[in-house]
Amino acid sequence: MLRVEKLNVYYDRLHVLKDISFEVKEGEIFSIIGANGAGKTTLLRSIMGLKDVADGKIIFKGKDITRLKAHERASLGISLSFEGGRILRTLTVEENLRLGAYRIDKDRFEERLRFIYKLFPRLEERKKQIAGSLSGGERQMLSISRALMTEPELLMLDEPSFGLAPKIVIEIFQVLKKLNEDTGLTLLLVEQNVKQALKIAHRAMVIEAGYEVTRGTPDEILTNKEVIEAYLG
Amino acid sequence: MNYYLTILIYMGINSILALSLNIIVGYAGQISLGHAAFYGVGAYTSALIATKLGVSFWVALPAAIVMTAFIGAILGLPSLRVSEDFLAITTIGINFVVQATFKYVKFFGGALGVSGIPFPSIGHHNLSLAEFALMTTIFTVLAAIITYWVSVSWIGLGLKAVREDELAASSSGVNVYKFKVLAFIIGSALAGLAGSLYAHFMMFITADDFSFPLSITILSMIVIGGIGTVRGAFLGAILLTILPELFRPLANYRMLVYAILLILFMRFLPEGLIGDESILWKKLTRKA
Amino acid sequence: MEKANQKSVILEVKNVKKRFGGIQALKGVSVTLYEGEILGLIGPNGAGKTTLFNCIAGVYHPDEGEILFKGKHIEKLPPNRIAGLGIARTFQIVRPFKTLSVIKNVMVSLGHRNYVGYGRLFKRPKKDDYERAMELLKTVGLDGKKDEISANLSLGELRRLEVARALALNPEIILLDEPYAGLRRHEEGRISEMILDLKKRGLSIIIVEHRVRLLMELVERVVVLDMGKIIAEGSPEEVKRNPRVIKAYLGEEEVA
Amino acid sequence: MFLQQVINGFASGGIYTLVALGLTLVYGVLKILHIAHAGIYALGAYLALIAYRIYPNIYFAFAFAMVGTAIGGYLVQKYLYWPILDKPRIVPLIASIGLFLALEELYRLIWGPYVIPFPQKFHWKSYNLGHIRLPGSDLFVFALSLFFLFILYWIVNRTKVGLAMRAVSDDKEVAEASGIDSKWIIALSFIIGSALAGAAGLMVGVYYNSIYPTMGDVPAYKSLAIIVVGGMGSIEGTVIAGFGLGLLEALLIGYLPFAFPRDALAFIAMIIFLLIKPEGLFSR
Repeated sequence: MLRVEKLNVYYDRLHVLKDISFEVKEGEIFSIIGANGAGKTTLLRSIMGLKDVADGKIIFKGKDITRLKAHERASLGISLSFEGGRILRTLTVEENLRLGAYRIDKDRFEERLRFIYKLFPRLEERKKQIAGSLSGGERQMLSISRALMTEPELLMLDEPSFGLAPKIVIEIFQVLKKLNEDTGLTLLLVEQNVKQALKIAHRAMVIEAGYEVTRGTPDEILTNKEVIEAYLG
Repeated sequence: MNYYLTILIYMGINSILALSLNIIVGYAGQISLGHAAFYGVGAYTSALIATKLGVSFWVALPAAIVMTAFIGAILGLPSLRVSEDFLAITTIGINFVVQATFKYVKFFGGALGVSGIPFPSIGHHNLSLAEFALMTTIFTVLAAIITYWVSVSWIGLGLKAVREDELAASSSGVNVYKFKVLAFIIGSALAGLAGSLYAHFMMFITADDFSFPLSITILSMIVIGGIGTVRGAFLGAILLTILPELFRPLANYRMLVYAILLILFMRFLPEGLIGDESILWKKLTRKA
Repeated sequence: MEKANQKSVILEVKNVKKRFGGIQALKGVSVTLYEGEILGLIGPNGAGKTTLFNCIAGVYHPDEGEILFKGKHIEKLPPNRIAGLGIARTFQIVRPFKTLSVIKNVMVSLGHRNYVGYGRLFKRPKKDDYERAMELLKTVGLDGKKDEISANLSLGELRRLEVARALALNPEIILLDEPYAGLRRHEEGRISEMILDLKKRGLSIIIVEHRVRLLMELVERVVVLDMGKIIAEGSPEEVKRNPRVIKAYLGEEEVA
Repeated sequence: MFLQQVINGFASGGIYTLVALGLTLVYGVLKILHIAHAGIYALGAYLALIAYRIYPNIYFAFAFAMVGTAIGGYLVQKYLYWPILDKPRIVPLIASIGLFLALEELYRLIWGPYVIPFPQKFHWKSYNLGHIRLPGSDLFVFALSLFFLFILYWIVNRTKVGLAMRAVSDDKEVAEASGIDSKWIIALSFIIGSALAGAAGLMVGVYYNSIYPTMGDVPAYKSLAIIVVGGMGSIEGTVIAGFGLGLLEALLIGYLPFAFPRDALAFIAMIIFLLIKPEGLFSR
C-alpha cells in the first residue's frame, strides 16, 4: 500500500533521515521504533507531505505522491494523528471531528461520528467541550479520532502513548488493534514504547539517528541484541 | 548654497535619528514604530525650556537629551511585557498619544506649536547656517561614534544576544530586562539630541512634525540601508534625505515613488543595501 | 553511591513540584548532585526531565519545593543570576545567537561579570577576553571556525559551541540537555570525550539523555524520571536491571 | 443625550468592528499585521463612488465595492505577503505600511486630494422613541454592520469553510493533514476580510457623505488597537473590543471636560489595557 524508497530529509543542514526504505502492506500494522531524535516524527511528516523530501520516493497505492501537497495526500487516504495529542485546541471536540471529515459528505459524516463515539465513548460525553480543556488521554483519543474521520486507508500514528498513564495507553492500543482486526485498516505506528508497539504490530523497523538499525517480526526484534542495546545499552 | 547646507543639516539630523533607532531595533531587536515620539519629546523639551525659561541652546540641548532618555526608559517599559507584534502596535500607540498630547495640551502650545525658538548662538554671535551645519555634522559624527562604541562594547554584545535569543542570552548571564530598557534609554537620548537640533534649526515646531509616518521613514532608513549596522543607518538616512529632493521634479508622484520603493525593497531586498547579509556587502568584504 | 557520598553536595533539589495548566509536570522531585560527579537523568518522553532542568536554571520557578546551590536558595532567581552564580546549561534544541560569529557567541557569556552594574558595560572586550574565548573554542574543537556565522555550523558543532558558551561562565555545574540528540555516530564520540574532559576539570555535570547506552559509559549515577516522579536511582547497572525502568522504557507488558 | 451618544457609539463601533475583523482574520491565518487593510477600506469607498456614477443604485454600489475590494485583498496576499512570509517579522510589516502609503497616494493622484461627497444625499428619517430622537443615519450604519457581522458569524461558525478558517488559524499543519488546502483558505480569509472592509468604507462614505484619500488613516490605527485588546486573532474579542471602543469614545467625548482627540483615546485605552492584561481579552 505504501512504499518509501531511499528517503533523505534535511532540516536546514541537519540530515535527519538517511536512505530510509520500507513497505507497508495492506491491512497490516507496521511499527517504526526509535528513541527521541531518531527521525520518526520527521518520517511521518514527510509521508504526510508536511516536510519536503530532498531525495527519494513515496509511493501510495502505486501512485508517486512525493511531490503532492498534504491536503491532496489526505484526500488520497493518508491520515496522521500528530504527536502529543496535537489537536485544534480552540475548537470543540465535535468541531475537531467535523474538520477531520472535511472531505467527506454529510451522511457519511454522521455515520462516521457514531463509529468514533463507539470507539471512544468518552469523546461523546465531551463533544461540546473546547478541545484545549481535555486531559492528555482524551486529547490523544481525539487526535486519533480526528485522523480517523478522514476515512483513511492508511492511518499513521505518532507516539500515541506519549506522556500517558499506562492504563490509558493500554486502552488506546486495544482500540487500535481492534480497528485493524475489524476493519482491516492499515496502520503505520511510530513509537518509543517498544513492547507496546510490538505487541500489536505485524512487522516493525528500528531506526536510530536517521538510519535503519534492523527490521523484522516483533519476535525477531524483541530478541535482537541491538535493539536492547539501542535502548538500555 | 543655503539649499545645500539645509540638506546637509537634514541629513545630519536624519542620520542621528536612524542611528538611534538602530540601537533599539537593530541591536536589541525591539520593533519600535514610534521613534518620532522620542524625537518630538526632545524637540519640545528643548523648545519649551528655551522659550519659557529663556535659557540658551547649550543648556536646552543637554536638558532635552536627559529628558528624552528618561521618557525613553518609561516608554520602553512595555517591551518588558509585550513583544513582537504587540510591541509594534504599542509603539504606534505611543506615537499617537505623544503627538496628541503635544497638540491638545495648552502647555505644549496646542495646535499652534511652539514658535520663537532661538537659533543657537555663541556669546552674542548668532551661528550662521554654515556653522550650524558644521555643528550638526559634529554631533552626527559623535552619534556615530557612540553607536559604534555601543556596538563593539560589552553592552552591544549583550544587546545582540537579547535580539537573537532572549532565553539563551539570559542563560549566558545577560539581564534581559535591563538591556532592553538600556537600549530604549540610549536610543531615546540620541533621538532627543536630534529633536533639539531640529527645534533650534526650524525655530518653530508643531506636533505634526512628529507624526507616525515619520517613524516609518526613520525605520525605512535603517531597513533600506541594512539593519543593525552603523554604515547601513547612515546610508539609509542619506538616501532617504536626498531621494525626495531628487524627486522634486516629480513633486506630485514623490510619495508614491517612495512608497513603492519601500515595498520593492521589502519584497526583493529585505536585507538592505549594505547590511551584513546583503549581496553587495558580501561582495565588498570578500574582495577586501 | 558510597563514593559519591564522601564528596560534598553542590546542588540539592528538594521536593520540587511544577504544574502547567492541567498537567503536573513534576510531582515532587528530589535530586542531589555531588561535587565533581556526572549524574545522568533519564526517562521516556514527557517524563519531566527538561522541566526539571528549566527549574534549576531559573527559566521556571517551581510551584513548591526548594533548590539549593552550595546551600543557597536559588529557586526564585532569574536565569541570568543563576548563570552568574556558576550554573551553566545547554539546550535540547540548540539556541545559538544565530547571526553572531562563533567567537562572539562565546564572548557573550564571557562578559557575564561585565553585565552587572553599569561601570563595565561600556568597556570593550580586551585581548585577554579574546584569548580566553579562543582557549574555550579550542577545548571544544571549534577554534578553526571562530569567525564563521554560527547559523552555518552543523548540529554537532552547535552543541559544542553551546558547551563553550556554558564554560565561558566559569561554572561549577553544567547542565547538558540531550547533548546527543540528532547527532551522527562519529559526532557522538566527540561529545562523550568532551564531557569526560569537563569532568576532569572538576565540573559537576547533570546530563539529560534518552540514549541510555551513551550515558552508561559516562556516568556513575543515574536518576530515572517517569511521569514527573523519580522511579529509580543508582548505578547504571542497577538501573538497567530495575524492572520499573524497563517497564517505563520498553512499555507495558499487558496488551489486550 | 446619553442614549443618543450610545447609538452613535454603536454606529461607529460597528464600522470599527467591520474593519478590524478583516485584520483579525488575516492575523489569524498569516500572523501578519496587515496595515494596508485600511487602504482596501478606502478603496471600497472609491469603488462605490464609481459604481454609483455608472448605475445609481446603492445595492449595486455595495456589490461592486465588495467584489472589487475582495479582488484587491486577494492580489495583495498573493503578490506581496506570500513571497515574504519566511522573512523576519518586520519585513512584511514595513511592506504593509509601504503599500498603505502607496494606495493613499494612488487615490490622491486618481481622484484628487479633496473630499468628494457621495453622489446621492440620503435623507435619513429619524425615529422617535418616546422623547429620544434616533438619527436614521446611525441606525442605518448600525443595522448594516450587524447584518454583515451576522453573515460573518454564520460563515465562520456554521459553514465548512468557516471551520477550515478557524482550523488553519489554530494549527495549519493539523488542518492540512485533515485535507484542507490552507493556501486557499488563507486567500479566502483575505477575500472575506477585504470585502467587509470595502463595505465599511462605503458605509462611512455615505454616513459622513465624504470620501477622501486618507480616510483610511484613522481606522488603520484604531483597528490595530482593537485587535490587540481583542487578543490578536480572536473574532469574539474583536467584536467586543470594536463596539467597546465605539461606545467608550462616544461617551468620553461627550462628557470629557477638555478637548482630546478621539483617535488617541483608542491607544490610551489599549496601552492601559495591555499593562493590565497583556494577552488581550480572548487570547489563546
